[in-house]
Amino acid sequence: MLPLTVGLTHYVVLSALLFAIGLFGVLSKRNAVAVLICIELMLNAVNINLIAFSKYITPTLFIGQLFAVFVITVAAAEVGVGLAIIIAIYRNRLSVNLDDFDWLKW
Amino acid sequence: MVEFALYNAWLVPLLPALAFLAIIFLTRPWPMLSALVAVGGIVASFVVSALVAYGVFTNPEFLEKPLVYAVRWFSMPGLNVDVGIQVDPVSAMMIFMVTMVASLIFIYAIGYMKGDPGFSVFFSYVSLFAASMLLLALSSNLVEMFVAWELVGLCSYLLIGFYSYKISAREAAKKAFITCRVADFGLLLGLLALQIVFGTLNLVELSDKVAHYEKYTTFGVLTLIAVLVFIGPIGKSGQFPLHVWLPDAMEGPTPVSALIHAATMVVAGVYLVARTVFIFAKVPAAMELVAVVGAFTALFAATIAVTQREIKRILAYSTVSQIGYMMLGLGVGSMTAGLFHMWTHAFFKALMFLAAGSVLHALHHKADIWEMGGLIRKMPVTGWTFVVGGLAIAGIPPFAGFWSKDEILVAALESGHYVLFVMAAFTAFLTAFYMWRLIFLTFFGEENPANHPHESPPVMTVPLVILAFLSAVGGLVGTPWAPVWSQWIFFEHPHHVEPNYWVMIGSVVLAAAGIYLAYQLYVVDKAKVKVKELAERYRHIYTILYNKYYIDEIYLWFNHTIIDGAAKLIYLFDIYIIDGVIVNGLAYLTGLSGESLRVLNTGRLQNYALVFFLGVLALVVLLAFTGPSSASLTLGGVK
Amino acid sequence: MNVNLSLLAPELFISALGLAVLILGLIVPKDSRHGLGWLTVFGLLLGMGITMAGWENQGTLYGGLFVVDQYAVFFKLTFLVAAFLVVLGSMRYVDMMGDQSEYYSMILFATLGMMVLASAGDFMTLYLGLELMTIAFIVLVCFRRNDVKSVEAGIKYLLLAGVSSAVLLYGLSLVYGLTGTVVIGEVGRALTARPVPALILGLAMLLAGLGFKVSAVPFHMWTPDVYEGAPTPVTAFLAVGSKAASFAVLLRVFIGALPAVWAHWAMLVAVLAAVTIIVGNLVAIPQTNIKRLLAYSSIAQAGYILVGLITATGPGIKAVMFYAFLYVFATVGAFTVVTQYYSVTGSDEIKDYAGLSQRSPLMAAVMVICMLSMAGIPPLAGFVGKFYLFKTIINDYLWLAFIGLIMSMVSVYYYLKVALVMYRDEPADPAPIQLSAPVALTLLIAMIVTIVLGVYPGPLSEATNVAAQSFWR
Amino acid sequence: MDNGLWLSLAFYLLAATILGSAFLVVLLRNIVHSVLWLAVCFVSLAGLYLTLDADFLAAIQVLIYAGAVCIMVVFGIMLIQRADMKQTNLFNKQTKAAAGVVALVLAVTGYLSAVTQWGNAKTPVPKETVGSLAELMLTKYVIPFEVAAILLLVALVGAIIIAKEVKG
Amino acid sequence: MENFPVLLTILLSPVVAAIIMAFIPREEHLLIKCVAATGTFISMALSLYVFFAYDQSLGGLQFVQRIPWISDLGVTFYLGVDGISLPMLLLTNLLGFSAVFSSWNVNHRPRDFFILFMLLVTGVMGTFVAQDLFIFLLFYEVVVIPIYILVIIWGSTKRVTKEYAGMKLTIYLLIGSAFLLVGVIALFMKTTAIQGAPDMSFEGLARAARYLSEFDQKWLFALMLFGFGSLLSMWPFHSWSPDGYAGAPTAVSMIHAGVLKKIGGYGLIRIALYILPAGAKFWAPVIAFLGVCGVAYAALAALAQKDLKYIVGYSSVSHMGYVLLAVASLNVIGVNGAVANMFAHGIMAALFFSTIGFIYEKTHTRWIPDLGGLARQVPRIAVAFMLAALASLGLPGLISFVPEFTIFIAAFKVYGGLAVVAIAGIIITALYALRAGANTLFGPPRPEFNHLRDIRGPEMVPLVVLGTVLVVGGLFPFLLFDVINSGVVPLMSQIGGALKIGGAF
Repeated sequence: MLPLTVGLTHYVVLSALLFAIGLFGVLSKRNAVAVLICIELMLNAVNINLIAFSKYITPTLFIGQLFAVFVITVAAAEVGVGLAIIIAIYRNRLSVNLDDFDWLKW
Repeated sequence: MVEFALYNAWLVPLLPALAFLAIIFLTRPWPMLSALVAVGGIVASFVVSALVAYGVFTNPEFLEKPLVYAVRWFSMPGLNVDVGIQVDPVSAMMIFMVTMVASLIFIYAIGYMKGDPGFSVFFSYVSLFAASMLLLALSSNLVEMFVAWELVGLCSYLLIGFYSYKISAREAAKKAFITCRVADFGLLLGLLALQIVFGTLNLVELSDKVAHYEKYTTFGVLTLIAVLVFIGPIGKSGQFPLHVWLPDAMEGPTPVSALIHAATMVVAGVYLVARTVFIFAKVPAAMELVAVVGAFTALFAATIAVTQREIKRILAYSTVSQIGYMMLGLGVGSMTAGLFHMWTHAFFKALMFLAAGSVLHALHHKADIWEMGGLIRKMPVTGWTFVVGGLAIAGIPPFAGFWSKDEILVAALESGHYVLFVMAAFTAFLTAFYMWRLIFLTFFGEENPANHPHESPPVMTVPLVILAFLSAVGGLVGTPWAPVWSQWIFFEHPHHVEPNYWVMIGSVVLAAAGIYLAYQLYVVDKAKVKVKELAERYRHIYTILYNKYYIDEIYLWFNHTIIDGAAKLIYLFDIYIIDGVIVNGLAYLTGLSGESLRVLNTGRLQNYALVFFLGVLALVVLLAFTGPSSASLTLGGVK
Repeated sequence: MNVNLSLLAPELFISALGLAVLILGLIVPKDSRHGLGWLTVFGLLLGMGITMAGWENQGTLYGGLFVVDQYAVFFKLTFLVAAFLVVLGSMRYVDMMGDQSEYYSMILFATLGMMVLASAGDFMTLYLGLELMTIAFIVLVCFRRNDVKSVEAGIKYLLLAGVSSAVLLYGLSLVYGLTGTVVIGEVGRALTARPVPALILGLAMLLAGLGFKVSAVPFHMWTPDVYEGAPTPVTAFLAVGSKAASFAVLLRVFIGALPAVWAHWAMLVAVLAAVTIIVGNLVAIPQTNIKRLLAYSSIAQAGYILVGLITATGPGIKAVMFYAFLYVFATVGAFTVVTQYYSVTGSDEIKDYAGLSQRSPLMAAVMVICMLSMAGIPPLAGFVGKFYLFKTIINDYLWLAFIGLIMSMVSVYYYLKVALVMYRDEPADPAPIQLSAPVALTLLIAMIVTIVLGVYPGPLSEATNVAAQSFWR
Repeated sequence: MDNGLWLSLAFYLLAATILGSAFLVVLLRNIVHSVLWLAVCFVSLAGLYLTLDADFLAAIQVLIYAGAVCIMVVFGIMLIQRADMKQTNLFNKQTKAAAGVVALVLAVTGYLSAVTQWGNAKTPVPKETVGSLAELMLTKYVIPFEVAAILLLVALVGAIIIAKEVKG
Repeated sequence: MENFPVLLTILLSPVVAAIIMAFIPREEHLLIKCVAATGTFISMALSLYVFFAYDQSLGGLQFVQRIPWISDLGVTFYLGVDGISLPMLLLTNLLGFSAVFSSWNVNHRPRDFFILFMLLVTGVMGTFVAQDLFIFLLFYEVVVIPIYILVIIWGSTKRVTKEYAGMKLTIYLLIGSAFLLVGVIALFMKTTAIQGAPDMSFEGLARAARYLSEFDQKWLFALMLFGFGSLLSMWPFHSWSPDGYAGAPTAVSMIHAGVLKKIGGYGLIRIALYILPAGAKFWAPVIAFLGVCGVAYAALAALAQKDLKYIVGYSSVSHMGYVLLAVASLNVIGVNGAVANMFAHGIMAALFFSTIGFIYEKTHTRWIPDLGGLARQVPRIAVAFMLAALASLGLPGLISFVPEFTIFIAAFKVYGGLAVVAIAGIIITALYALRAGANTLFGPPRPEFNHLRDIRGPEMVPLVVLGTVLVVGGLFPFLLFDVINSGVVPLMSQIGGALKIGGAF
């Protein structure tokens, strides 16, 4: 099979790439909201994995897809709570810059 | 009665011990009562001792087989230690002598210590002292003897330091104890070796086993044991080089000096050697050692005594010298002679100490003989009794010292120790000289107008008189013509000495010469010009002698520089290296690593995420590159 | 499909209780919301009863998706006890904070999440249980939303938990991809001893994701910050409940699903445990804030519990359960003291604990005893727990036993520094601290259980033995 | 094969879009722009799901992610960023270190995923995805489903509690 | 009386006292002290009863109590006394009772003080009556924490702060016990593997440990040696000891130096030697060497001290060197001597610390250059001090002579020259003990101490109790040795095969 022909490996590698991009965002962005959405990118990378495995490994069982549904649900809930916290912290600190949030340390 | 005493000889040490307890716990607030208890205790003990002595010396069976009764003190497999009483002529003689002298001293002390705030305590201490000494004399077991030996040391410590508020007394007491400790270290090693080699420390069993020591050990080991055992007496009996404590021990009250120096503690060493003579007898080298140490000490101490100025100090060096004589007697193979000298010495030395005490009492503790003079006019009893003592120690017949000294000299000569004989003879001359120097300076010549002496009360003088009597006649039990002493006190077989007239005459001549010389220098020459001239001419020798060969200084230097220096060094090592560097260092490192790791928690959550993924990477790498095999090799892990 | 719902009774009860508390909060007037705390307390007691009643009632639901074995039941009991003690000891604190109904329902839902976790038989249930617990905790952590520290802790926890969930999920997805199943038991059967590369990755990610939850070094960095910032009762519950639940699932996953590659991860866990023990204890030494100190100490405790995982055997599981259980009492006891003291003085600084022994001997005693139990000083429970833990690894990982036990003695150093302040120093304000009955009760329970478990651990040991054996049934 | 070719083409196209938009999400300095590109990314992900025969998932992706989540995020941003939006999404100080770590993580994950011999069932996915999922959710996976429901409730209540204005 | 749980009563009596005290108002100082005294008195009286009721001809464990405790660890709550533990139990209670009276003048938070002290006493007792290793361990460290708190509140700061001293004491001993614990766990696992079933009792462990490989015996013994050794202040792991004692309040110093330390020696004999004889044989020369080092080193270090408590602190290190040397001789006489010496040193050190405590309480100094001539002003203190000092230097007639004598016999036989160094320690000991006594008690009295009140009333109790034991034990050593011997002989005969060292001489 030509490597160009798309197979499971392609999806898995794509997932890894997306995961890495999301991770880079998480590690390097100052804005809390940006970090939050980068986490969403990482979760989506996982979803690619899950759905790809669902198709290639257990096509008839839908486990992966179901898993992905739950992941999306949880992710949405997390974003909701996350934004609420960001709003709360903004209210306290007038900033969403994560570098400022180091009162708790050592 | 006699039978009862023989079989209950344990009463002898017990009675003074009870007196001690009674005084400490009951009668301490009432001084006179305490004194009565103490005197009562020791006199009762004397009565029992006398009965025991009577029983022993009327029954020759005791020569063959000592009477021993013992109880178990403690035991375990391989180690049985009894405490018991061994009654035989030697111990009977000893307890008789000790109780007799001690009784007199106790009575004397009533007068001497009058008004002292520690009166009761003093009597309790001396009672304990007497008890310990008597236990030592009667011990049937070397451990028991060692116990008594140390208790005697303790009492001497307490009594020397009796005036504990005086720094000199405090230091002297400490010095006495520690010097003896050094010696006891040797003795203890010897006892341990005996126990290990022969499996017993009971005197009777031990003497049987040592007789056939080849079955148990080698000659070399036995020699070593004998030498070790002898180290104890060197210390306790003030032999060179551990004699240093003895002169300092004069810090105690004078009756104590008498008790320590005359009858009891110092002769304990002689007694111990006599008790273990069966070991020494097997080891000629050890015997030689005893003899040489004795002779050397005798001469050595006598030379020091010549230059001393304090009355009790001269007596102290004289004691050292006289005990050297006893050791010489034992060392040349005559237990009879050694113990005989111990016996006579007890009387005349106790006499002299008590008399000296009487003098000091009268002069309010002014001790320098050069500041005395002519005391005999004001204190006739004290003076004349002292003269009797002087004659006895100088060896003028028929006083006690003559007979015993003569016997030692003869024994040395007969056994072929010519050098030692000469040394002993010269010592006899010196003894006569320095003792009469003391007598002349103190009691004769011109009175010192600064002094206002008065005779002591009868409670003090009566014991002096009794002791003077004993010093005069005490030697008659062992004259060459009627050798009662040597029939009873001997090792293996009676040591019968043929009267050696040359030695007798020689020693009398030497003694007379010494007295004459002293007379010339200190009485005839009123201004003491010659003495000063001599001292000036032989300045160096005089200084060395006056400073007691600087031995004290050497010890002091050793103690303060070497021992304390090492102590300081070790202490510094302990707090700076062991504790500082290692213990606190480790603790500091722990804290430091905590501090430094703590800084990693910067408070920035993205740092945390970064560390998180570094962790993930580390896990992956560990997993990928450490399979089960390699991991288990490196960290000892997976089965 | 025939479903034995009685197996689900505890979960159903707790969710009902949570909903009831939530709804009652809307009905009940503000002043009497205090009663919700009591409702929660008694509800939790009842929940414990229900759970206990199911001790013998074992089984699985939905083809292994939901496992109710004694292992799970034991852990559920542990969570319920923890929740019970936390609520009992913090009612006054919660009244000060306000929003009682939301608070208690969050606690209950977090407990529910833990219970689901303990029973999770597949990755999806596991994930949802975990997230339920996590999100409830996130809310709880920033419950004091006008307190900067609380909210900061909240955002840290949220974002880092999100990242760790992503990593965990990634790992789960890889395992799923390799085995074609998400049911733990089936995964265990499907895997072979030779790991393919993706399994190594998955293994590492699972360990990291769950390591985050149990706060194993180096995935622990959030712990001190969040513990410090969160409301103290929440910290307590986070430290015991969340950690215990995560351990429950860690064991389930690693021993249930990954025994085939045990040889690969055992060493990893050992190293992780060692590093966790060392770092946790060392960094605790210089701490000056009591909550932070306890946070680092709880990190170290996680290291100790990890020791039980290494051998993947019954005794190891038993040791983990035993330790998790006793750890609940020690930790809740200590944190209840902190809570109570904060309500009185408004400070969490160790230096402000001066003279506590005179102001309230009970609080000081409980603090010392609980801390020393964590340090593993006999005759307190922690010692027995450590004994069980290290006995499993002593033959093969002697070095770890040395590290663990020596560091536990080092830990005494910082615990005693707290004792020093409490006992030696004179209080700034000598007025005695009045303890309300529930708080006193909590403290007494914590203290007595900690001592009794140390002196007479027999019954608990039996129970955990049984529970550990049920793991493979 | 024909179908496969199209699929491949679609995959590469979508993958390029996904990665490109994800990059932009991370790299852009304006947070609003980032969110917009995020939406693009999510939509293309939905497309990718279609290539994986997951039509229901694709729908959800669009609805929840591209729709709800993105809108929510924008609302959130609007609530907190009232001033200029230009420099709202900057990099922090550890960017270089982060890049290094990410590169390593990517290398490790990518490499380990790529070299793995993944299975391939070669069975077509049944068409009836929605129905199958629905049935699974309400039967076998009812517990996670219910838990998810409670989770959403918790998130809801929590978000309200947290975001609620503090009185006084 | 047959089935009356004597040991349990002894053990619980102080605990009950502590609980009672917890409910007494904190101002009722006298009542609190009386309760403490009663609690310890009951224990002391009962342990005296046990001591004399113990049937020596029967030997072995008596007054046994066994309750199954933890089945999967093979733990039984197993109490009992034999000839080795009995003296230690008695010692603990004698000291506990005396220490209450040494602390009679504690008026700063006395309730806390005595509660902690009761716990301390209980913990120490427990280690001596436990016949199960696990139960032993439970008691082993009970004591650590009360001690720490006692030190930091009621201690005194001199060269080092009391906080430092307390912490060092605690952490040092705990780290030692960590090694011990590793050894115990490993031993447990290995013996369980051998027997097939867990058994934590000393006998059970010893039975199974016979089949351990020599290597296992060696390293397990090494761990135990370190653990027990550091508790026994074995050189060079001793540095906690002087500082700790110096910082601690009187009662703690008494108990710590008097009995707590002895747990180390007791454990070494009753556990390490009993269970791992082959290991003991391997390490014996090392133990002997360290013991001798300790004797000489600490004696010299004591000589350099000017603080009374430091002198006694170093002195106790030195004395424990003798115990180590005795244990290392691995024969009946040595072990007898070791146990007896622990007893003797316990009494003597406690009396020493008690006396120093009184001196400090009255003069507010322990610095020798600031003291002097006290014998005139406070004669009873002087008597107590001298008794302790003389016992310390091993004066015959006091309790410590015979133990030292037996130790010397055993050690001299086995180690020859090495033992001579240790025996030479008696000289240095005499030097520092007498120097301390002379410089404190004798010499010119200082006017500033003229007003001092001598000890009287309750303060006399330590002197009377401990002094009596000191003298009676010295005069009648068989009282002590017969009991000890009845425990040592069976122990040594059980491990005799493993030791294969020539029997009695």
